[in-house]
Amino acid sequence: MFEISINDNEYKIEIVKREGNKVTVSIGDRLYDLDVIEPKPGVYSFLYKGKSLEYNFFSKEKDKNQYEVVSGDKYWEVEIIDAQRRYRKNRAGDDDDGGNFISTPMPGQVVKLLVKPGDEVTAGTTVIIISAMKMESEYKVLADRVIKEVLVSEGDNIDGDQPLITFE
Amino acid sequence: MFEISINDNEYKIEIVKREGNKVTVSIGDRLYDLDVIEPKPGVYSFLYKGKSLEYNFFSKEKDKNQYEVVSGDKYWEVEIIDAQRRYRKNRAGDDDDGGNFISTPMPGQVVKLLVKPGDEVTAGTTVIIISAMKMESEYKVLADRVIKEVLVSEGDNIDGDQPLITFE
Amino acid sequence: MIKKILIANRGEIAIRVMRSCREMGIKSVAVYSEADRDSLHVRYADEAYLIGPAPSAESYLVIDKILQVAKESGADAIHPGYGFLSENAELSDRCKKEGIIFIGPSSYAINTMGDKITARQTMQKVNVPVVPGTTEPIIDVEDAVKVIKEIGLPVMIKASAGGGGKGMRLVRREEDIISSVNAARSEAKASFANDAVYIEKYIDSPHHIEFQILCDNHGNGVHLFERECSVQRRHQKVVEETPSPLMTPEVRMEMGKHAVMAAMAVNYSGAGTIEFIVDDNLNYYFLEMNTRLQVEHPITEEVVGVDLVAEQIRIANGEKLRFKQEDLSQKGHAIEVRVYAEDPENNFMPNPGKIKYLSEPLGPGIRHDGYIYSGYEIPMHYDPMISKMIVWADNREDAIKRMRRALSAYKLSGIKTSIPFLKKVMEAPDFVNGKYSTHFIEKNMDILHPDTNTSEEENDLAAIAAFLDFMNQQGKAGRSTIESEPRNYWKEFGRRKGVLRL
Amino acid sequence: MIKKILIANRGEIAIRVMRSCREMGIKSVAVYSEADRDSLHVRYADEAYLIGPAPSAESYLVIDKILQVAKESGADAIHPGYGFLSENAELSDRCKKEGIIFIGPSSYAINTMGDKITARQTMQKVNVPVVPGTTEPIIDVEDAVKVIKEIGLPVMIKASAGGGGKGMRLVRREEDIISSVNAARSEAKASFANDAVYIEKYIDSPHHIEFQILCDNHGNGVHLFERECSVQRRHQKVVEETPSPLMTPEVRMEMGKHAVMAAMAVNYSGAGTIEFIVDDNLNYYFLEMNTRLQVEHPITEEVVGVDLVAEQIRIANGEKLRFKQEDLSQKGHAIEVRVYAEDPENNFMPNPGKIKYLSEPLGPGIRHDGYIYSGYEIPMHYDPMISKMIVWADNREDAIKRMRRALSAYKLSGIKTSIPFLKKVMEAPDFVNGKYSTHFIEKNMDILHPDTNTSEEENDLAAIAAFLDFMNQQGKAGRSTIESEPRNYWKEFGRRKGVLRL
Repeated sequence: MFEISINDNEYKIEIVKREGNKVTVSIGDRLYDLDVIEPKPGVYSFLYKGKSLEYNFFSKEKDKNQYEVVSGDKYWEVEIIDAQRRYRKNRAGDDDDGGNFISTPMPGQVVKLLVKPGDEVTAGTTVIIISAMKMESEYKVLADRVIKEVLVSEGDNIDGDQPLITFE
Repeated sequence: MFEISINDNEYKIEIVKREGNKVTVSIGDRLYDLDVIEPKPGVYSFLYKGKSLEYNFFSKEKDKNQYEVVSGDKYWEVEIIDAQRRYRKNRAGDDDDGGNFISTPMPGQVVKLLVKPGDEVTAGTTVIIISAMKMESEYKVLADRVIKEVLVSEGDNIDGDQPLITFE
Repeated sequence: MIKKILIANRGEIAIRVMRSCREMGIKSVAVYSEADRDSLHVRYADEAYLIGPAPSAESYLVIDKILQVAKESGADAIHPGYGFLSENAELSDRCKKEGIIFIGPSSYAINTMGDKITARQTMQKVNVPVVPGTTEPIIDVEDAVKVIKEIGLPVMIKASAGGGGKGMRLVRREEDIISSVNAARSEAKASFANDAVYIEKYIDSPHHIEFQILCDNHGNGVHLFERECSVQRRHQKVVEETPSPLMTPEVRMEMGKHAVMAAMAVNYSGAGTIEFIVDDNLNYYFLEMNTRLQVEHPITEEVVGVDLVAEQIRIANGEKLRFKQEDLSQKGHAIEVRVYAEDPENNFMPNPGKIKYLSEPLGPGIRHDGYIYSGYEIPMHYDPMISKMIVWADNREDAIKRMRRALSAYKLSGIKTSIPFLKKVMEAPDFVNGKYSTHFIEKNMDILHPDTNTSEEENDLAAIAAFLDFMNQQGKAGRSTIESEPRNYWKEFGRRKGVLRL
Repeated sequence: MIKKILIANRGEIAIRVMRSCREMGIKSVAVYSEADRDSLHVRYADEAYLIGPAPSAESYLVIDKILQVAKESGADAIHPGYGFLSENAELSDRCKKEGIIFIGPSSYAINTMGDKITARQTMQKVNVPVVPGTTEPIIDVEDAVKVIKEIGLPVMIKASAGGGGKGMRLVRREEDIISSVNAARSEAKASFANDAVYIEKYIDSPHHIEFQILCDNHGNGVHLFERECSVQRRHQKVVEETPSPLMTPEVRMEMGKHAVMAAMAVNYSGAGTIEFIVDDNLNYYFLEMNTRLQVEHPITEEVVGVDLVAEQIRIANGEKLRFKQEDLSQKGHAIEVRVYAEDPENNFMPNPGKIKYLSEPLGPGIRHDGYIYSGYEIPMHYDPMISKMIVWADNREDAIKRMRRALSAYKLSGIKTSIPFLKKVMEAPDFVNGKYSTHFIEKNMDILHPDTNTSEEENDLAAIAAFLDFMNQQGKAGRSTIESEPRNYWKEFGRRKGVLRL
């Protein structure tokens, strides 16, 4: 049994029945009878009560449980919560407040490093400059920090969501 | 070592060297240094002596060794001859003159069967009618024949190159 | 006001109609057969309903099922596209009875124009020229000679009961008239036990030129100029263009007027096409009327700047035409080619199958009306046309060049198509010079085959490409990361070199 | 005669230029950096040469390397596209020295128009209106008041030495003139120790309207009418259209004449653009000249029916312009949107990555100039613009509807793009009514975010879609036949049901 989070609501979700491309799914206390095909990998075509609906995704490379779903002009953020994910979520409170490192939301290149391990920096100080697609962005610390590790060098290509600088 | 047949010529062919996307291939007594990428499965982009060339294929589902190669406005039929293929080729002369069954070059549907096993038919007799995409085609025997087996029924969907009716 | 339209069709034309619906804020309802669940028209529509098994006779042609879906979905109107039920008078009538708008003409117009004889009679009544000839069989030699002299040579003498070329005689010279009539009659008598003959004007080098018309329900009608459709194979149009390279402004104006008169003669409503047969001297004769949207309608849209489907819908809505004849003009030149899933090297045999890779031409002046996508398997139950490529340019010469560019940038693998053949048409001197009749393909067949005279280097490189792909395919089973990393196919291949004993 | 052109660029514009080359029978030579071996311009060209590492400064901007490839490949001419070296006077000069045709203007034109001050002076000399204001610093209050009265209110007073908004004063009312001048001067003195000020006409609700011009080497010049480019974000154009909803025929004619005069003043050769700033009352002032092809050139091509790249090449070839001003006219309406790989929800951060799935809009009135393909990984080294969607329709209202249809049919996954944002622009009342200035995006920011008020049913279905894909992905490793059978993903999924404990 899985749970799913959409627009900040969490529901239990389950495939109840499947025959060919006819699928019945329960979500929360609601039941949906659908005709589903996947004409291309990652593209889903639903027929539901006569309506023809098509879904595309932007899933993060790094996190297979998180989906950004697009259909027509509409947009949703969805997270699938399996056992592993629930375990990690429960643990998260203990040792990770989400603010003990600097990362970027997208891939890019390190232009300039402004700190080294051991430096004490005050809130708002720029610690690293990243360039992506002709645009440079400065990344600042949100609170007074002591730099622990600098995990990249100037000129490095980086992925999105990769820790770059960690704090004590 | 493989051999390759193109425009009725046969050559030995071999990948001599490869580093990244730089490839050296020998064909017959000629050597080619190429820069090769496959931007999509089944699409090959070559850079050769500055020229940018792109190749697409129509390979038959049934025969992985046979290629129809298209580049720009040009077109070639190519066959790759490996050990298995050579063995089959050598055997072919014994029990298969290529004319002991009727097949179609494309998928379709059996509209009408005009013979049954044991029938004796004269050269030019239509034995089966196949429909594909709104067009019906009559298939005739090329010589006087005795029908051995009829492998399909009216209304059957058939693949291309599938034996439909065999002769004694 | 029409708010929801059921499109009783599939393939490119269903999507074409839905595109205009979407722009007009009208909901579209698709119907589909069991072979079409993954066809693009189902995915493109706002709603979609299954109407039966793959064969058209059990799905797309069943009026009851289509009307049932229209009622179930609350559609106000039905657009029939072309083919299937598009010229079916019963559908027009049944719609009227059920209070659903049929986007097309009345059953009267469909029936009158659908029958060759009533169409011809109707045209004669309003003085639209028809191919000169006899409408009653002739059994007397004297009468035959008289008629032939009236019509003027050359003529074709045809057995009344005839068919298959039997009892047919082409007469070009006056001194052959009597002997030919006699020969035709005795051959007819021997073959069909009936020596009556018809006589018809023979057109040596015929051109097929048609006029697009639009008529509203308020007595207004306009034409949107001509389309030249003489490039045909087995009476199937293959390439169309507008303006016709043959046309003069005077003849165009005159033919256009006749086209509107022809439509008015049957109180036509909506979009229709008047087909003419035209000789080298621009003598033209009514051939038939198509009481529906044509496959080749986009070239008119490109050159006249009108969305014909949107106008069909507005007319069906009871609106008046938004333009008068003097508001319309032709700008530039447009060409359409029909791309079929067929093998030009194998007698144009249909060639259905799965599209493996698809890359469509883009950029200036190119319009592509199609319905396939990579991964789609073309069903074998329907028409093998997979798309229409339309180009526009400022003039005919540039349009031909643009079409060549479009065709060479249209790449797909998995199935064979008529693209190589169409490329050759764009290079054939008769086409390039605009000097062609309906005999064009027949006449040029030997230069319409793809090139085979390639150099040793070209051959070697093609062989290498196939060989590299073969080696790649061989190693496929061993690779696990490929699926999500298509670009690394080749890199992977390199890493596996040792394994494959290369 | 030019037979082979090196295109010193990448991305959509390189392909755009190559398309015209192909139509004209001219060979194209691509150059590429190490990051671009699999970029489409390399695959599309007839020849391709590596010119260095990924950073532009080491590849696309290195004149020596580009000239070397031109010589090695035997190219007659170099087309610089836009960006990169397109307004580099040195390249123009070096080409001349090496006997290679530079498809663009002389270094004199580039330099004169490239410098704001010499450009302004040149325009004043030929009586092309410039934004009224002082060119010399003013240190006397009396002089300031006199100048302000000449220019007319409102004006902006700016510190000569200023920057960052310090020492700036907007004056709207006559009674505020003296106090504002004094305030600006004392603030300037305090901040920069210099109380000299400039005075410039202030334009309240500015419109960015530009004119396309073409000049040959024989003294002939024409304009191809205007483009409205006021939809801007951080001075970057986002949406362009033509005709401008603001324009009148009289002002258009006058501005067009001034645009041609501006180009003639520097003996311009080729295609160029005169940018004007225009107020709500259609007072217009020269802003700058872009001495190259613009990103937004296609909307002019659609409405005027001219291939601008082909004309650039013909001019570079020494040919005379093929048309006079009176031969040119505007037909219908065209809109272009620029699609960026960026995340509109995250402050328009660039969002490079790999395109997983791509489905491009087709059908009537849509032109798509792009360079991505499914499987392509957008490099992070270059501009994040991935394509330009251009629509044409008979009128503005229909063009907007068509653009909405195009945007909703343009589907790609793997990267985030500005498509949802652009859809919202097409729905914003200020845009739909044609009442917008360069403040449009700022002013409408809160209605330009994608919809989030969705129904429970819509949410549930979206959640189910994600869930089904997740279950599919989970089982991926176990499947072996999928690669060649993409359509069976889902069928496979069904068969594996038991295994996955569904």
